[in-house]
Amino acid sequence: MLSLTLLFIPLAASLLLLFSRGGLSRNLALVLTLVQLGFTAYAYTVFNAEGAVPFDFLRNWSAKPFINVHFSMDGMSLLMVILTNLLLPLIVLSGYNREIERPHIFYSLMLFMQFALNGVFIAFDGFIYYIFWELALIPIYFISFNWGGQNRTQVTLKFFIYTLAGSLLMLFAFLFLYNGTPTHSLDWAVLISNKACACNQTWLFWLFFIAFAIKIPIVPFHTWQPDTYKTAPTQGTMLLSGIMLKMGTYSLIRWLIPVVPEGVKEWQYIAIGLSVAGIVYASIIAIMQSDLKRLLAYSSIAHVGLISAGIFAMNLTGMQGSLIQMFAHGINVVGLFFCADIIFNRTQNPNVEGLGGIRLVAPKFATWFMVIILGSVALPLTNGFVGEFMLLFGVYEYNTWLSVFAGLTIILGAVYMLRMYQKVVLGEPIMENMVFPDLYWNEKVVLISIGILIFFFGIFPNTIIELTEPFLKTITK
Amino acid sequence: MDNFINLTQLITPASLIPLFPLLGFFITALFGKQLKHFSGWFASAMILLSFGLALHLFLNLPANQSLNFNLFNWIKWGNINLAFGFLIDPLSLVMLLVVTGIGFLIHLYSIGYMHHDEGFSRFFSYLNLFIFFMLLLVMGNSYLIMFIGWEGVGLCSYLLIGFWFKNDSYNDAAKKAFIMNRVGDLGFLIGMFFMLFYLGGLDFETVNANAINYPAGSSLLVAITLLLFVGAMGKSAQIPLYTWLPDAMAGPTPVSALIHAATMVTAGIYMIARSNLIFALAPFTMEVVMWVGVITSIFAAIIGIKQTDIKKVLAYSTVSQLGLMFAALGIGAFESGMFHVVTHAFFKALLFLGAGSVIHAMGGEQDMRYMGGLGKYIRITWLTFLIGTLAISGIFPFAGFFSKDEILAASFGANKTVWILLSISSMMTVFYMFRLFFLTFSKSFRGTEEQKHHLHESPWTMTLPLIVLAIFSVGAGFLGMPAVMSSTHYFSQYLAPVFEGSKSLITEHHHADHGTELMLIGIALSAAAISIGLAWSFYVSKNQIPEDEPQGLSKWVANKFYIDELYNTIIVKPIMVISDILFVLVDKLVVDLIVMAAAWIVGFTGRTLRLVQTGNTGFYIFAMVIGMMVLMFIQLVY
Amino acid sequence: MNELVEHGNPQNWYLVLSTILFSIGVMGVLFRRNGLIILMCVELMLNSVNLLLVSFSAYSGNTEGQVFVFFIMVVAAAEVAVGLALLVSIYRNLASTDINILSKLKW
Amino acid sequence: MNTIIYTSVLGFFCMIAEIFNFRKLIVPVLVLGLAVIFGLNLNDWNSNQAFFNNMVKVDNFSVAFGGLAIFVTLLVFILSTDFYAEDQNHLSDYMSILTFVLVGALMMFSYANLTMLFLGIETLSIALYVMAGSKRFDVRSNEAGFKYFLMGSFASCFLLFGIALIYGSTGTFDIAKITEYTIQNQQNISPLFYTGMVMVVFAMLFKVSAAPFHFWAPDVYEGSPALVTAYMSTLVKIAAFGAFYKLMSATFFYTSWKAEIILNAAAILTLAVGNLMALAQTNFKRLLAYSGISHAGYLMLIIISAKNQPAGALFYYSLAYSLSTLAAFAIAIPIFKAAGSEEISAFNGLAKKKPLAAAAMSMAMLGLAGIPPFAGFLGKYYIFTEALQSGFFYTTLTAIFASMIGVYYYFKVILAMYGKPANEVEMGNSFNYNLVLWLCIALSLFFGLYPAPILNIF
Repeated sequence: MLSLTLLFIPLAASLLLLFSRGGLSRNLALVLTLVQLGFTAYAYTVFNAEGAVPFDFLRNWSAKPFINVHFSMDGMSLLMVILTNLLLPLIVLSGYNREIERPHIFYSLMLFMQFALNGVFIAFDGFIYYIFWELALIPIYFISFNWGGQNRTQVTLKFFIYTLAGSLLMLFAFLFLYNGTPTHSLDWAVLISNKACACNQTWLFWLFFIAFAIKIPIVPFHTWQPDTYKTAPTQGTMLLSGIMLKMGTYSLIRWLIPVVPEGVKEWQYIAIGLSVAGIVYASIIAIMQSDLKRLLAYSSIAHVGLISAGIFAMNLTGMQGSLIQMFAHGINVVGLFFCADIIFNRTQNPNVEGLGGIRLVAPKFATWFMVIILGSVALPLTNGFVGEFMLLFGVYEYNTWLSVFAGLTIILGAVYMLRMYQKVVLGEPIMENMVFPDLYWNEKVVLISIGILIFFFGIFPNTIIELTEPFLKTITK
Repeated sequence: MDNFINLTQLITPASLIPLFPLLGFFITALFGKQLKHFSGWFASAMILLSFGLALHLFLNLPANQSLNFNLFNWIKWGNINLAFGFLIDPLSLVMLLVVTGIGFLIHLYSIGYMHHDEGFSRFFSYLNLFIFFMLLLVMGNSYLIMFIGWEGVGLCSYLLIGFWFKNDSYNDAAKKAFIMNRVGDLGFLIGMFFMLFYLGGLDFETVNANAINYPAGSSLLVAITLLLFVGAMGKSAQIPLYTWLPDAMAGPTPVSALIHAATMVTAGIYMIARSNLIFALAPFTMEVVMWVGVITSIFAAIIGIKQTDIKKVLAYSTVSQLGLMFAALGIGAFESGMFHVVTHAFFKALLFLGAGSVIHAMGGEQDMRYMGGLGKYIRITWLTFLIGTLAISGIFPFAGFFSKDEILAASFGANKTVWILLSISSMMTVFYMFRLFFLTFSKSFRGTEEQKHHLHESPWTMTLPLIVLAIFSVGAGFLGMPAVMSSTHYFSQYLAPVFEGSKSLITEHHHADHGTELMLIGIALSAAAISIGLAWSFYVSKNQIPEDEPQGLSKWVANKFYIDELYNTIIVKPIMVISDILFVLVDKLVVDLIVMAAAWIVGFTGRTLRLVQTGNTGFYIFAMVIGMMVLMFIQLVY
Repeated sequence: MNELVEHGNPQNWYLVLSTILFSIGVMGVLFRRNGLIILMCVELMLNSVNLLLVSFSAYSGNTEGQVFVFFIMVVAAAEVAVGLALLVSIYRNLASTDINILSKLKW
Repeated sequence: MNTIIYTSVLGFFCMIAEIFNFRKLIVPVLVLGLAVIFGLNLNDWNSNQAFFNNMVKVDNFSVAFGGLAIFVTLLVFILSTDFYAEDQNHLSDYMSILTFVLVGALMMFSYANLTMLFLGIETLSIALYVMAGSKRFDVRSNEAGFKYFLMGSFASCFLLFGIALIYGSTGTFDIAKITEYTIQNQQNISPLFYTGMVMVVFAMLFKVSAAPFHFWAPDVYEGSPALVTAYMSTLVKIAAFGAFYKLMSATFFYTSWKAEIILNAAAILTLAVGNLMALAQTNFKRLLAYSGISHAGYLMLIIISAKNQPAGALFYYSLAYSLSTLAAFAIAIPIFKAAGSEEISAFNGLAKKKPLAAAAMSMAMLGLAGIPPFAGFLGKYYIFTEALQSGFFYTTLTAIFASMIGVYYYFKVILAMYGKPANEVEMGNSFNYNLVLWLCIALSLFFGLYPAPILNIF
């Protein structure tokens, strides 16, 4: 029942918010996400004490087609749930001094998104998982579409249809699996114990892979992403980049690799090759980007490319690293987009080239921005380092040269991040009459929390590893 | 490890050493505004505390023993455990003392130097952070902890070079430093992967224990050591990754003294000395290290001759000296390399601080062409600077003499060509250092009246460190006197346990007999004397002043052989162009176009297909009949 | 065709005849453009079916087919009534019974 | 059986009501009457009776689909009060004819004899021809009616010819006996039988608007009065598929004829045509017509896997589809009236004026697009599992791709509501429309989340 509570709180919160108005909505949203965070913390203690058993929920939903509602939680699920519920209050808080039209709907959609994301991470039946996967798409679409910037109609539609196309392929893969299991079940445990025959695994691999590759996104399935990140309102971008793309990487580990092991092994080299190529490709593009949010979007592609490369290395190191990095990237990218939002909000200038001199007027902001950038360029003792170290080592275990190539990310990452930081924050102001008040209280709270998280998980990554290792060991055997 | 009671008692003070600077960083960063100028004193005190603890360790750690302990498990997965731990042994103790000692002096100096800067507290917080990372670097008991410090000092270097962030060229220099270091770091990182994969761990103990199972010269060890050396090249500014260091002089002068002369840039030498065993097992790498060192040493010295910026000269001199140290390491004279690290730390810090004092007096002017005759106005600076110059020139009995002589002697035993090249490099060093000295302090003042009026000696916080460093620049050399002069080489003796493993692997050839040694000393000293004479004749007798626009070869030299421009053309520009091409042509045009084309084709089919629906009933019925006939055909014929 | 007939089952003659009638009806619907004539062609098709049913019924000695014919006749009558009514209203609005002018709804 | 009779009685009542000036009573009586009939219908659950010499057979299939048909009709009738508010003079005609459509549909669900199938189809069709052309002074309505009539009667002729040929080769109209015949003579079935089967299938494909026999649907849907379009796209589609399914599951797969190929080809073509042609539509009714064709394509997947007896999937999908479509019409009809246009642009900026209506419309569109948690998604899922289990890999894959395309045109409506600047259209609130709307949305959500009672109905 604990899993149901995890789902119930945000869902109820989302409905409740529909009946609130104005300033009340955001306060209510903050309180409710904090309640969910508190409950997640409680779940964490329960999990530590009693393991997954109290979270298991299994009921039959329909006999034909045979569908079970199965929620459960292992360390990896819990990690992602923690990430989701940890970031949500920060994301809500980050919008506190922004003018948001119809806030009650905005926050309601956001909490609905939280509900769906939690569902994705704790669903242990393919069908239920798929439902939540799709559910997560709808609120974010409306958030981006209704509160987005220019070109939102085309951009968000492309995003929606592109990702939905991927999901439908995944649906087909699930149908395929449903047919393939003698008991006609999509339960996770059944699927991993009942290996599909090798002839079908190629099909299954590609269906799943494309679905996840679009969501993650792995180059060349990424073209929806930069525009969407740019267009969506920042809170939406945070949700997208911080949590939603983790759905893809999470699913690689949860569904693709254990369910279709033969297929993955057969096509591993393409998957990992695309991922690694994507790292360098996106990093190089990011160097010359003049749009701040688009630059961050490409940097995000590079980072998740490394994550997926680590996953497809199919060894404990890579997967463990990917989980750490998912968590770290979730935190860092939210911070980065928030900084971009702070800048855009004050200057109305999305262009890297036209900014500068912010440090003069807003030293606190500049400092925290720097801290987040450090996390993002994987400086040791920040959360980004541990993940990247293990990921690169995981790739190294797969192939030495590939890891060297992937390792270019630490150079290129520094290049585009520092270039951006220099143009935006340092130097003399280029814009005339730039009014740039330093951080407001809510911004301070968000950025400092993120900063603390960055260092905490950089110094104590074992908290994550201890949580997830038992599960990863079972699938890397 | 032996676990004497007294050893475990040392764990706490050892762990505290890096914590003080960290505390200092937090306090000065968070409460800088409130502390105002007190933050400088506070930060210095923190370093002094660390220094005291380091001294405590130095005095209490029994000889031939080391203290190796883990604080907590940092990253632990599968059967790999990367612990966060420290190793205190003679090598790290030497570095600890140098870092905290010189670090403290430079903090003190900065209180005076940065007094009027609006970023006073910020400066000290960065400095403290730097010391923290530097301590991690030298104290770490594994390559990973060393790497933390390694990257951390890179960050501080970035922050401090770009300290005056309003100036974009400073920011460029800072960025360049960070990125070039990152290139080296990638090598380091991959090297660590090799070790982790093949040698079963990253802590020095495990690595060394497993490395000796491999035959000398095995490709694995060569690969590892080469990769580590790539890291060292970045951090210690060796060819081809040296161009960041001269640019790094954009930072405040104490930073140049501390980071870009005394401590951080020697991290590469420290790292190789630390890994002496695996390097000794890879002779090929040793050759590479040696030649890179030699070439860098000469190359940088040549460039140094034509520089006019006082700090740039010192910067190239640092690159050159680092090359010298690498050459020593490459020969296998690890102690000599380390010895030079220590003496170099003293006199180079001294020189930089002296230069800082000069710049302070000149009100920010750094170009030597507008100085001259300063000796009269700033006596302490003049004197200490002279001591530094003599020390770097290797004049007996200054510190540089002993360490440099040791390296030259070693190279003479190992490879005569190397010895000749290094000697030439030393000669050039002497020449440009005295060129610097004469241009700055001798003859008459060439600056503006305003500057002349402003000339004054620095406050005591600045001169005191100069004096202390000058004393060490004179005295430090006696720790390691050549065999001709003393039977005990204290320094080598102290470090001997560290290099025990590699000693047997390196062919012993640098202990030349006393006669040869005396001859070498003589050659070196007379070469130095000739250089001094040359410099005297050019810049004092003939009173030459470097022209603004040199011609011919000297134009190439003055422009640093256009290496920066070369890098710019073959690396930076192409990447920018590729970036644009990838974005505009590949991403937008090809990849996105495929997606959009798929959508467009679907849409186009839809738009075209709907025209079939003509609205004409006759056509509809006709189509139905055709469809019917197809069905019939399938059923009856197909 | 010959094969069918030569097997000696006279029923096949009826089959052929009603197929021909049906085809004529189909051709009429296909090629005529006047609404009324198309209606008549549809009637022709229906009646060919009637003929076929009656013949099958007679030869198999089963009356179901003949009953069915009554149903068809009833339905055909209803259909014609509706069709004519629609045609009348079209003629009122457009003053034509040519079905080619009915192309407002397309694409 | 009772259901058919009582419904016919209701129809007659409507006709007579006009004479006795009971006009005000018509709709209330119809609604109440249908509600009662709905209950009576459910009473026949598990009764399995045959009537009139096995002409009509009441089994669970007919009860379930009959119930669905009655329910859909009920909702349409609730909408009709407002729709015909200005046309009271012909109310009794319209209502009685619409009731007879339901009678035809009920016959199509419960036939056990090809005669009854024919009569059912004709009862339904002839009534619809009239309703399609019921706006007598609107040329488009006339055109729709006449086109529908022409093509419908043409297809009926083929149906009849096919039935005649089947009768000729088997000597009976009784479905059970035909099945028996095919099982007994598996090796030497007369070619006449096959020819007849193809003709019947052709007629059925026409009725369900499967490509390439779909041409009537867009024109007729667009030209007919909106309420009739709603009725056509829900009840008529269900009826046609119910009858088609019954026919296929009963007879066709016991013989070696090539139904699989034919129907697969038709399914793939229908999916492609329906979805692709919908992309460029600007008229909402026409869009829904193509959407109806594409849904016919999905439902064709059930027909091709009929040997697995997936009646549950058919029922669930029909229900889901009807609910979403009716919800869409319940919003669209008042907007059409207010805007005087049936283009998608009539919805422009609806979100600003009526956020609730826009949200409901979005849900309807998401339901049609088959996005969870609406019933449309589970319906699709069920259908796809059935089709895959029957081994139709590529057909299912086509259906998956078709769903991708489908999302785009359903989103056009959503984009118009949320993305475009508001138009001038002023629309009032109508209790009846809102009732139907929210009932449909609620049920769609309810059955999407709690499908067990419906899924396992058979």
